[in-house]
Amino acid sequence: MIIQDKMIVKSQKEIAHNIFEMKLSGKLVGEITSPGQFVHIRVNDSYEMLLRRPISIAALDTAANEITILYRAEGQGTKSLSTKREGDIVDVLGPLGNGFPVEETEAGETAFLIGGGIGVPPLYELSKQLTAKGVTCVHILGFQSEDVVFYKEEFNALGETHIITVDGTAGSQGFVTNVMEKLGTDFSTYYSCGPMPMLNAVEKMYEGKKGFLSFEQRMGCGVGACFACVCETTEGSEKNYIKVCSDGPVFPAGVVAI
Amino acid sequence: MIIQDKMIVKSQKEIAHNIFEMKLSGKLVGEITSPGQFVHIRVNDSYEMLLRRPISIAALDTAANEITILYRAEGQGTKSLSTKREGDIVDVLGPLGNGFPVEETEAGETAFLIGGGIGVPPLYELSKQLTAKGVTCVHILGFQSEDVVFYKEEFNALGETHIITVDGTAGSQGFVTNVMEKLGTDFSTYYSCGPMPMLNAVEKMYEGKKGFLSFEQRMGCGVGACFACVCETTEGSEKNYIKVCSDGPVFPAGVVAI
Amino acid sequence: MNRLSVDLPGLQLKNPIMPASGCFGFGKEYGKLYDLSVLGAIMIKATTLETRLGNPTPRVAETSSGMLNAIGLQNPGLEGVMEGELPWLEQFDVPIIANVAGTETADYVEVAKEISTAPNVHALELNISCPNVKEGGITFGTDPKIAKELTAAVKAVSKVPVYVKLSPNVTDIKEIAIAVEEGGADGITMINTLLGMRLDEKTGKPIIANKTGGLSGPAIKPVAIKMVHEVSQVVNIPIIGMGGVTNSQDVIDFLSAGASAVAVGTANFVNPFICPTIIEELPLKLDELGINHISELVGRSHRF
Amino acid sequence: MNRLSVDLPGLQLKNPIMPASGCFGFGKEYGKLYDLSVLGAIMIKATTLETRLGNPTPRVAETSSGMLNAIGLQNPGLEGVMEGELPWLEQFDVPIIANVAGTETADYVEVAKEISTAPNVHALELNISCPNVKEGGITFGTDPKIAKELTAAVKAVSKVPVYVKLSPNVTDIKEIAIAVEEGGADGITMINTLLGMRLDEKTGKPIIANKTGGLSGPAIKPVAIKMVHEVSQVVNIPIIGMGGVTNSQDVIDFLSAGASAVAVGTANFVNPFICPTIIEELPLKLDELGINHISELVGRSHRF
Ligand SMILES: Cc1cc2nc3c(=O)[nH]c(=O)nc-3n(C[C@H](O)[C@H](O)[C@H](O)COP(=O)(O)OP(=O)(O)OC[C@H]3O[C@@H](n4cnc5c(N)ncnc54)[C@H](O)[C@@H]3O)c2cc1C
Ligand SMILES: Cc1cc2nc3c(=O)[nH]c(=O)nc-3n(C[C@H](O)[C@H](O)[C@H](O)COP(=O)(O)OP(=O)(O)OC[C@H]3O[C@@H](n4cnc5c(N)ncnc54)[C@H](O)[C@@H]3O)c2cc1C
Ligand SMILES: Cc1cc2nc3c(=O)[nH]c(=O)nc-3n(C[C@H](O)[C@H](O)[C@H](O)COP(=O)(O)O)c2cc1C
Ligand SMILES: Cc1cc2nc3c(=O)[nH]c(=O)nc-3n(C[C@H](O)[C@H](O)[C@H](O)COP(=O)(O)O)c2cc1C
Ligand code: FES
Ligand code: FES
Repeated sequence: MIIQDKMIVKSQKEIAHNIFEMKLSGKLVGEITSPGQFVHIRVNDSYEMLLRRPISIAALDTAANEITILYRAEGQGTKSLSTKREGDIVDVLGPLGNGFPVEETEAGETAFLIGGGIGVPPLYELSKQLTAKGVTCVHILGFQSEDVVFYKEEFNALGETHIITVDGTAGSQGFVTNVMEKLGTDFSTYYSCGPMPMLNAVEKMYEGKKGFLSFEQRMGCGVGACFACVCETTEGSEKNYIKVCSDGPVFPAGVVAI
Repeated sequence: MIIQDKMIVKSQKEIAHNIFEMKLSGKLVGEITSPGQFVHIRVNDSYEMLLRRPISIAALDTAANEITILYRAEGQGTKSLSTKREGDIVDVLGPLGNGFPVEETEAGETAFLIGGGIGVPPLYELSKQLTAKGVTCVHILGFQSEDVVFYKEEFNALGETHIITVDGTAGSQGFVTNVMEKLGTDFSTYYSCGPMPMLNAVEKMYEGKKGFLSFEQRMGCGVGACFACVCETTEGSEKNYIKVCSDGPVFPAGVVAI
Repeated sequence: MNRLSVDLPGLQLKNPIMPASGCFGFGKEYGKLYDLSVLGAIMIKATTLETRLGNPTPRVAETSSGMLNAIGLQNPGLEGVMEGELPWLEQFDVPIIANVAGTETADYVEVAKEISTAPNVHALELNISCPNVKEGGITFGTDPKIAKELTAAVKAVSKVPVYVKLSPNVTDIKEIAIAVEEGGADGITMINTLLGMRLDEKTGKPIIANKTGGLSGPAIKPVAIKMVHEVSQVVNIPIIGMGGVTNSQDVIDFLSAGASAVAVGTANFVNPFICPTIIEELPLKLDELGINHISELVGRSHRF
Repeated sequence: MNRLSVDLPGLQLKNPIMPASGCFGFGKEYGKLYDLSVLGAIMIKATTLETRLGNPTPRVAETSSGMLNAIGLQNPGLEGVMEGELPWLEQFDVPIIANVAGTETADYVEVAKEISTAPNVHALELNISCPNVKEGGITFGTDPKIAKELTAAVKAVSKVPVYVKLSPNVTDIKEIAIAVEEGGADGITMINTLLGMRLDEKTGKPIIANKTGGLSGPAIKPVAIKMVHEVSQVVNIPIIGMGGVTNSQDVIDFLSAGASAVAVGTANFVNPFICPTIIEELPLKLDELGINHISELVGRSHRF
């Protein structure tokens, strides 16, 4: 169930240039059903910034009643969020949307997880859940440059991890597609989250494979009521428009027109 | 000179119901020239509350480089100000306006200081400076009720102090004018700050005496540029309108039409 | 006695609070969060004759204390609403106000005629003020003569009272209000959004794909209050006020300005529980003001 | 090369930043805080033929990300400004734009004729959009025909270029803009304030003594940007944009929308050093955007 929770900041730290890791605790944690779901955050109490910010759940620790979010402090709102300190209260709406289907990959099978930039976070919880169930995860993570690479160790600990940067300052130089070309298509399922051009390239390159993509869109309500966050669907799909917030953000490959 | 200072909160405490005492430190302190001047405060960084709040300087400690302000957390802005904690930074413009003329009372003479509610604060620094110079100060301070009485001890330490409350829960029951009637007019100068009806009554009762009144008005700029804070003058005055922020807030009795 | 009850043409409201059109879909999403029967009424998303896909994305952008939207009246069309949305809402004890939009008079008339027959639709809200569609919409709301004619045409076919939703993007809103009253409107709802634009900091291009959007939220409240204040003094039909309501004090302000009930739009996105929260707080506000019944507040900004 | 210089009719500006009329008095107060010669220009407070005392107080009220004002054109009158204010400003190397107001055409003409002879007045700003006076002011700004005639009448007597200040409180601002261009305006300044109202929470009465006031500040920026965007595409005269500018990014936005220079109003009250601060920041903004000269930004929201 979606709830509006006053969550407590357990920790906040800058883990890469302008990239923050924040741990939040509250009863919302108990409502999360799948990796790739997101939360909708009020960055402060002022009405100056009226809209909530959608941020993916990057890790879930049910025992500790905690979630981790990883975000880039770029605009006004995320910058304000980055000033929160341990013990502060944050107004969080969630969990929202439908995440990545873990059940689509069987134990013993291999899954490719492809993330770009600030699309990487939801793949972490996904990988945790897949590997826990016995799936072999291969991570292909693209970043701009070394200073914004994050969670390299964490992904490494879960499985084979390829880092690639646009400027070559970390891992190999290029785009995730360069790594994908090299690794071939010997896997059962792929899961991806990142900027639209990346999702586009991934979907093309893996045509015919089973895959799931997570999309971004500017949001109003976050719950499906305002029609702000729609994506066009491909021809032949039964609906013309789907909502990223409540129908997504994860859709099977081929559904969204990109 | 007027400066815009990032002052540091040295302390903040609630000294009566919704009445806060805040000490601020910064180079603005060195610019203050007279008691009754005020500062113009941005209550937080958000543009949601755009306008600064005018608050009187209640006490000045040049040695410690500190000022004290006393304010009622009533509306949105002052409530936000009351959430500041030691070490926080506050954007303060000041010192503004022309304060009470200490030089208008000679050593050995007696001054009556009449304050009402949240008009009491500037009288404290005034009394400190008058008594320091050898003036005998008599304080007549009116409040609504006991829970909002503040600085009783502090005024007591400087001179004779009469507290009077509307509901009689502290001091005697009634209005400052009841005390004034009893005390007679055996003084050289009076100084007053409080709500308009009180200033009106004080001015009437002390007609013919030398007196100085401090006025309030809603403000924009605080520096004399926007014409928001004008008061009408009495007939025969050379200007038709005067500005509370830059011509005042203190005017000699008889200048402002009340 | 219910201190919050309000009687308006076609609408016996338990309380004066209702979600504004377009900010609450057709109720399903918020219906998962709380019991919709607590609401005074629900203004559903604009309904047009045919299915509308709306504008390309991005459709929203944030501004200081406000937001821009250019949804473009996306909705499943008259049939979709009659069959897929309204029946579901019947389970709740809450009157529905159906927001009707179109590109020409005939569309409006057809939608109004049909949708006013739905058992839970107690009133229509004629949307002559949508700034986000190329044709129709706002053009009907800026010319008093056209506004009056459209109102009369819809009134002639509607089985329920007709409220007309006014645009603030006009030189003199009083003129339009008087015109729709003359056209037979049973009430007025106001204000729809102001036209605005936000540019991308890097490219300098409009963020919203439609370029301009409708500005809503606390930023526009002073404009809305001013307009409700003036319109309520020149018409004899009730007003449902809106524009930037985020808390119970804002509701008091709109009633004081002259509205008889109040709609909450953008604030639902900030706090999905805002409507029930306000409804709970209102009696406390009345106590504070020493007032028995909420109707005593209506128009106190200009009465006596 | 000065990366910030802007050439407009009558105005050779070192940079495109100037305080907006009414938010900077006649410069004396802010002149104590910094050297006024750093400014691109100064728009002085509205000048009328006779001394005006303005409206009763309260004259200002705060709103979400904005403020309302109803000063009512308080000013020392033409003679007072010519003798008491303008000469003092001559010590600074900064062109003055004189804001001219009146209740009838004859007033405007008389003030314009006189004040345009002052050596440091390089342009007039015809205020046909003041919402806070009963007569004149805004009525001139809502009717294209009257706006055009007034512009022509003032143009005929002015010794310096004439800019006309437009009101946003109209159905179609393009129409007014085109009319004043036809009337001979050398430029347009926009926007003046939106009409708004705030009520006292306890009494329900308007806080501002004049009841309504003009809304300014960040809240209105999206409305201003939208209007500059549309007007700049239908006229061939330059625009000085304003409405909610609080930082250098806002300046970039107004230029992108189509303004050639930008005025800063309410933000002076928030931060008295805002104009020099923005002027210092602009070159850094240009670097960030990889742009040589600020004029390259003008109208990029709708160019190519
Ligand atoms: C389902 C989903 C999951 C996301 N997960 C993450 C995550 O885990 N980590 C992360 O850093 N970012 C994530 N994003 C992107 C994140 O929402 C935006 O970066 C953020 O909203 C920008 O806010 P701001 O205050 O920095 O920018 P501002 O420019 O101040 O934002 C203004 C408005 O635009 C919206 N907006 C601006 N950029 C975007 C964007 N790229 N996507 C959606 N809305 C935007 C904001 O939400 C806000 O409403 C996610 C987005 C979506 C839709
Ligand atoms: C020269 C001067 C000195 C003052 N000294 C003190 C003091 O020492 N202690 C103290 O508690 N108060 C003082 N006040 C009053 C104080 O400025 C207001 O109580 C305060 O601004 C209210 O702000 P708010 O955020 O609580 O209310 P809000 O209602 O949120 O304020 C909204 C706007 O209205 C203005 N406003 C509201 N009430 C008043 C008022 N009574 N006077 C002026 N502006 C108002 C605010 O400044 C703000 O711009 C002084 C006022 C003036 C003019
Ligand atoms: C996302 C969004 C969609 C809207 N859709 C409609 C609509 O379909 N029909 C309509 O009459 N008004 C629509 N509106 C306008 C609102 O009903 C309301 O008039 C306006 O937003 C002002 O109120 P607010 O400030 O409380 O949001 C919409 C507003 C928003 C923010
Ligand atoms: C207190 C105040 C007084 C103003 N006086 C005038 C005036 O005399 N003449 C005028 O043309 N505009 C006047 N304006 C309007 C401003 O010049 C400007 O157009 C408007 O405030 C929008 O800009 P801003 O949001 O930056 O303040 C005034 C605005 C304020 C806030
Ligand atoms: S954000 Fe409102 S429908 Fe998705
Ligand atoms: S507050 Fe601006 S002149 Fe006094």
